[in-house]
Amino acid sequence: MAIVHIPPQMQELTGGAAEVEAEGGNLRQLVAHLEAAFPGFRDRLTRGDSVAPGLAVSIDNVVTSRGLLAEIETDSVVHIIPAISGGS
Amino acid sequence: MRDFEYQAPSSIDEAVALLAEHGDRAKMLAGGTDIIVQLREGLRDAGLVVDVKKIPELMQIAWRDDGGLEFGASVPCHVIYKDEKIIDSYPALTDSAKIIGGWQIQGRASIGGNLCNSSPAADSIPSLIVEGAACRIAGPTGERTVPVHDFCTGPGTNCLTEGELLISLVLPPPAKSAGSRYMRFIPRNEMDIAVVGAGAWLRLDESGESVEEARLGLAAVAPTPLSADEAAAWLQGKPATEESFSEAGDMARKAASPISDMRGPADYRVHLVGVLVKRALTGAVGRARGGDRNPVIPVGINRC
Amino acid sequence: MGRKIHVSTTINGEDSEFLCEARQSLLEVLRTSLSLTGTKEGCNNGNCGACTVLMNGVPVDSCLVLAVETEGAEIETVESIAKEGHLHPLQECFLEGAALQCGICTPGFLVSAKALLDDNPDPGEKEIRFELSGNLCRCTGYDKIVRAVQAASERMKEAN
Amino acid sequence: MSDNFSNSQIIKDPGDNYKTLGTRPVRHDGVDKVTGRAIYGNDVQLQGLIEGAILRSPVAHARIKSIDTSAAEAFPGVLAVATSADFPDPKDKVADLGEGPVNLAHLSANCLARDKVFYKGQAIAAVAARDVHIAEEALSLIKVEYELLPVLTRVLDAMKEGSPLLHEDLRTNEMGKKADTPSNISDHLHFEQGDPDTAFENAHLVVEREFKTQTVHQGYIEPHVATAHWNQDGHLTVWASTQGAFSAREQTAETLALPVSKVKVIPCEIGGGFGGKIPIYLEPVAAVLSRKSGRPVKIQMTRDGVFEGTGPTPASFMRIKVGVDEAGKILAAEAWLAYETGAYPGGVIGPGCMCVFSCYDIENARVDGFDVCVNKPWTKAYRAPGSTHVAFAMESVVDEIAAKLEMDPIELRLLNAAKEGTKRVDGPVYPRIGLVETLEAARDHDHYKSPIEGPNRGRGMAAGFWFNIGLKSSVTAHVNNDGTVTLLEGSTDIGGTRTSIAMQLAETLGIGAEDINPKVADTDSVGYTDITGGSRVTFATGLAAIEAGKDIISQMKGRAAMLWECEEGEVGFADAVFSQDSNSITFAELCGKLSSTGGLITARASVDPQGFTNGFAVHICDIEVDPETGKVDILRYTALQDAGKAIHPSYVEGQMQGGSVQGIGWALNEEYLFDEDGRMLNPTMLDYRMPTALDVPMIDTVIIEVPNPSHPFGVRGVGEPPIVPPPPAIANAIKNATGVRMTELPMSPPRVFEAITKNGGAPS
Repeated sequence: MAIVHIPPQMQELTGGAAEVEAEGGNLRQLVAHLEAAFPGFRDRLTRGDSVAPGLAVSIDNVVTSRGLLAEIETDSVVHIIPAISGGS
Repeated sequence: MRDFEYQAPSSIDEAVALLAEHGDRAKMLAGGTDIIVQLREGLRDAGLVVDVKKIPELMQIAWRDDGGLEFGASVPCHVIYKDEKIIDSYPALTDSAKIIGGWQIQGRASIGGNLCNSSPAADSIPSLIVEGAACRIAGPTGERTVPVHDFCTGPGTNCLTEGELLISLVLPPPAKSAGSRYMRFIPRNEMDIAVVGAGAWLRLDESGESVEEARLGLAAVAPTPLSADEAAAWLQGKPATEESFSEAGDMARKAASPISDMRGPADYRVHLVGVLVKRALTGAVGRARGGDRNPVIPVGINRC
Repeated sequence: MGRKIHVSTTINGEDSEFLCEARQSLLEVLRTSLSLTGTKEGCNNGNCGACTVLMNGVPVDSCLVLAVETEGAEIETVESIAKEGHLHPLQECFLEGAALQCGICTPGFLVSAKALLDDNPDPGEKEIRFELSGNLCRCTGYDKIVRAVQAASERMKEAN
Repeated sequence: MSDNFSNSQIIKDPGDNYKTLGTRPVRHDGVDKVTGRAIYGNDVQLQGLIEGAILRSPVAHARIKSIDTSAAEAFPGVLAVATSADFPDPKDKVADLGEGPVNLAHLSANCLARDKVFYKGQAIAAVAARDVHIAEEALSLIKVEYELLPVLTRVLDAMKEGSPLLHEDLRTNEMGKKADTPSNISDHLHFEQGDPDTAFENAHLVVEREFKTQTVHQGYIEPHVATAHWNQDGHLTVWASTQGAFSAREQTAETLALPVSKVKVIPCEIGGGFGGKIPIYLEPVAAVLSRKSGRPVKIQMTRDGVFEGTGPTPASFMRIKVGVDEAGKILAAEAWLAYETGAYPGGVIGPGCMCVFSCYDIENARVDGFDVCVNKPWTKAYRAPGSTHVAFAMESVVDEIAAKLEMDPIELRLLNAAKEGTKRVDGPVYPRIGLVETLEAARDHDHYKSPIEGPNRGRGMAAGFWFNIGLKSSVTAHVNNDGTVTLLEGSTDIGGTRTSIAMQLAETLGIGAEDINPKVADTDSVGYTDITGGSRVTFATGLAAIEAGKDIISQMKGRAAMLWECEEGEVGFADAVFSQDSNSITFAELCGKLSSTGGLITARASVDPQGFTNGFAVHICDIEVDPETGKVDILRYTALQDAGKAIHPSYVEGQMQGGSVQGIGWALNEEYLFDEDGRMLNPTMLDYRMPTALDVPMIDTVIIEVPNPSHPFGVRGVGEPPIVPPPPAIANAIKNATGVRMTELPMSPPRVFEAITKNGGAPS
């Protein structure tokens, strides 16, 4: 089971839990699993078939650009964070 | 910017005639570093631009029989500050000429143009005031002479009437054991408009220890650059020391009536008057005692 | 539409004639009428030095010169700094010293620096910084530009 | 050579034995840039080219009741006039356009206002004419009727209950959840870990301070410029000065509701960006003017247009609270951050929240961040967007704690420094990073060890952080029969990246950098490549070049196998020589045999690296304060950074020096000054005071090569971290020089003098 860290502003969805376990070979399956456990989760995290604008997902401390197709290992650690804008 | 006619008269009479004919639709062009910006930004409007740089008198530098200097209103700053004799005779003037904009501005901008633009913050005007300069003005009714401290009448306005033209600036012969210095305060070290500017000129007695005569000029603290006569008069006979200079600075503050704007709050400007007058006097006395008269690179503490 | 004025001048050593309106700046005419686009526009206001050219040997902001004023004048632009296919020591040192990043301010710096070294072959760091203060650079922090000018001055002294 | 041209020290990684990497070749585009031949956006000349100009709002907040362009259209020499009516209705679509999600309605209205203006200087209409003077005269004939609305210019005012609203429909976004009632607060972020409240109670010392910063601009010297030609066949070509040709293509296509295939963006040389040339402003306007006039149209912004009409970086209000134990270990930290996003939502509060504590290992932390709409330009990225603000606040508080504990500020930071395994307040855990090494290098540096003497002088130091994003990059490489390689890359080159990318291909192939001929290609000529930003180009586009190099090697092994009638697998490659048993042939020699063995070779690579690393900068500065004027003089400055492998050290140093001086400008004098009606008072390079050469000393650099594990050569992004430490480093130096703690940027002479005076400081 992958460990998903829930940011405080989303913990209302998980009944206050800051960390939940979920299954899925990729992010889409993981979200489906979370949606089943915590209705409303998909609407918050995704828009259509991609991660919602302004949000980003870090899998094992690497921010993915693969959206919902990003692969997830059984022991992966997943964080939901804000998207970063560029510069330089 | 709106288009305009361009004329480059080759004589004073021709220029005066053009200016008289077109009135305030005519704008004079010397170095152009103010007027072109103002036309482009729509701050001024011109039907005719009169380029006065083809008039010989406005481009000349001439030493007079009395040892004084007369230089044309359109002589660019870099010519002024590259002239060893002018540096030696009127160091406050060359201080100013060396810091008006960057080199590219100094290659075009003239002291006369800086005066005619009549900005309260003009860097050359306090120096012209303390060097005792007078303006030679030509007009439809002939020539007249006006002391620089009476030239400006308000922000961007001066005593030139319709058809009149500034020909040259006349400086008295340099006095023995005298020195002068111009300093301005700006947040950067270059390319900036004076928050406060201060020019100081003084002459020492034989002992070289006390002030026989002094003149002080200020910029950016009133609607026009001004001469701080009370403080200057007070210095007469005083020992040429830091104490006297800082007291003179305090007195000079009374002459200041600045506004608060984006370049600095009024009370800060009043404070700076004291600081700069003290520092300018200190620089002037150093030169009166034979110190280096070359323009100082305005960087580091006490350099501005 | 403004009236066109005929101007004869010398640009980079060659006689040059053009027609311009009185309101057109030297910068605009160099870039549009004469296709000398090496001279850059940064502020069109005399505050950045990107448009620096030599007018009768003196550096000026070409955005603050009316083209009509150049009648009979000699103008030199960045395009004239390299001679007979050889880079000027300043150009070499700017390249070797990585004294440019985006490069938009570089023509102005090169023209000002050339005027400086022609005027004073051995300037100190303070003089270089002072005389180049009319040229803004936002990329380099000036360090490598000042060093490139110092290195060029060394090279030119060795050559002479 | 480097000795003549920099005072730089490089602390190498032990495993480093590269041939080309770490050398300092002359950049490939260099000669064109010192002779004036390089073609920048405004240098584009086309048959029939006409010029455009933009009408900007004279007021900061108003409803547009009507726009009458008839007089302008009738003006002799005018060929077209455009308003937002010429744009398709953007709806409320949100698209990811290179710098994160952008609401197309906002993007479109920021190019030409629709219904309302939200800031002074917002574009309202445009004219194309025979020349720019005619276009500008025609602008003055356009009549616009405004219904004035209340103006909000301060972030805290705009956050107040019942404050007037900029956008009636704007509801605060709380990580995906929208609030029920409208507000000027577009986003609220909240991070928390551990138990800050209890930890503060147990703290030996707690310091809490408030800080303010003002709006500042990227200040690139080249104004925005765009040229567009809308061909009769429906294809749109745009010559752009942009940090991302593909991003500009997408933004332009979306704004005009065109398929991307109909839009070709040709990236010109770009005169500086620093984040400000990621968004588009002129491209779609020039496009509609071209469509209406049938002519190619060029628009260049005026300088005041650049200041008032493009995206600066936000003003901010920040509160920071840090608690430590007796030894100086940080037990708890709390941040409350409010950034002005300007006219529209979508500012840089996200990275602000992620960067505020990013230099430290803090178990108990809480961060609240707010992005707030005000009647100022729509803020955009500026070098390490959002990070400099919070570093000014946090590094000032950390410095104050060190002083109170009588600890050396570097030792205090070393005690608390983030390292591999540190969990960030926003969640993720750091991979291998180099903050500790950089702090140690600073501590051991001659500058830090040398005494600082004299009245009113002080030394300060501070650390700074920025991410290093990956994103997508593509290159195409053509092998020539003379042993050289032509490299087409999609990344626009702002500061010498052509060369740093070419050097990585050269290293891969074992040949010299001069044997690579790198070119920045247009959107029809190379694969998709994301923006030049996020300190990503040398990292990600470099990866693409390495991949293409590997492909070239394997294809050429095949050709060698043909020559030697052996299996491809038997062919080895090292130091630019292919070999098998007794056979060997150099890379160049084999290139000469390519056409006779199946033709010349092309290789290409498109990468989307998932690696995500971080850069840290530590700066030391000595200053002197003039106590009578409040003016600060920088005496000595040293910038240290964990740059990963420095591909071309001169350009790494250049990034560090340039970023430092931008940070010095931000610290000392740069700020937008507004009147009560939201009008900018200083939209010129005279009064917006960027440092001149005379305002700064030489910037010494130390590059610490802590390799990035997610890049084969260990490259890290270096562009952004250097702008972050200067404001706090200088504030800390001012404190040590005068005893005064500055809490507002810029630390301009009047502010510093006022603070000194309040402190009973210098005699006046």
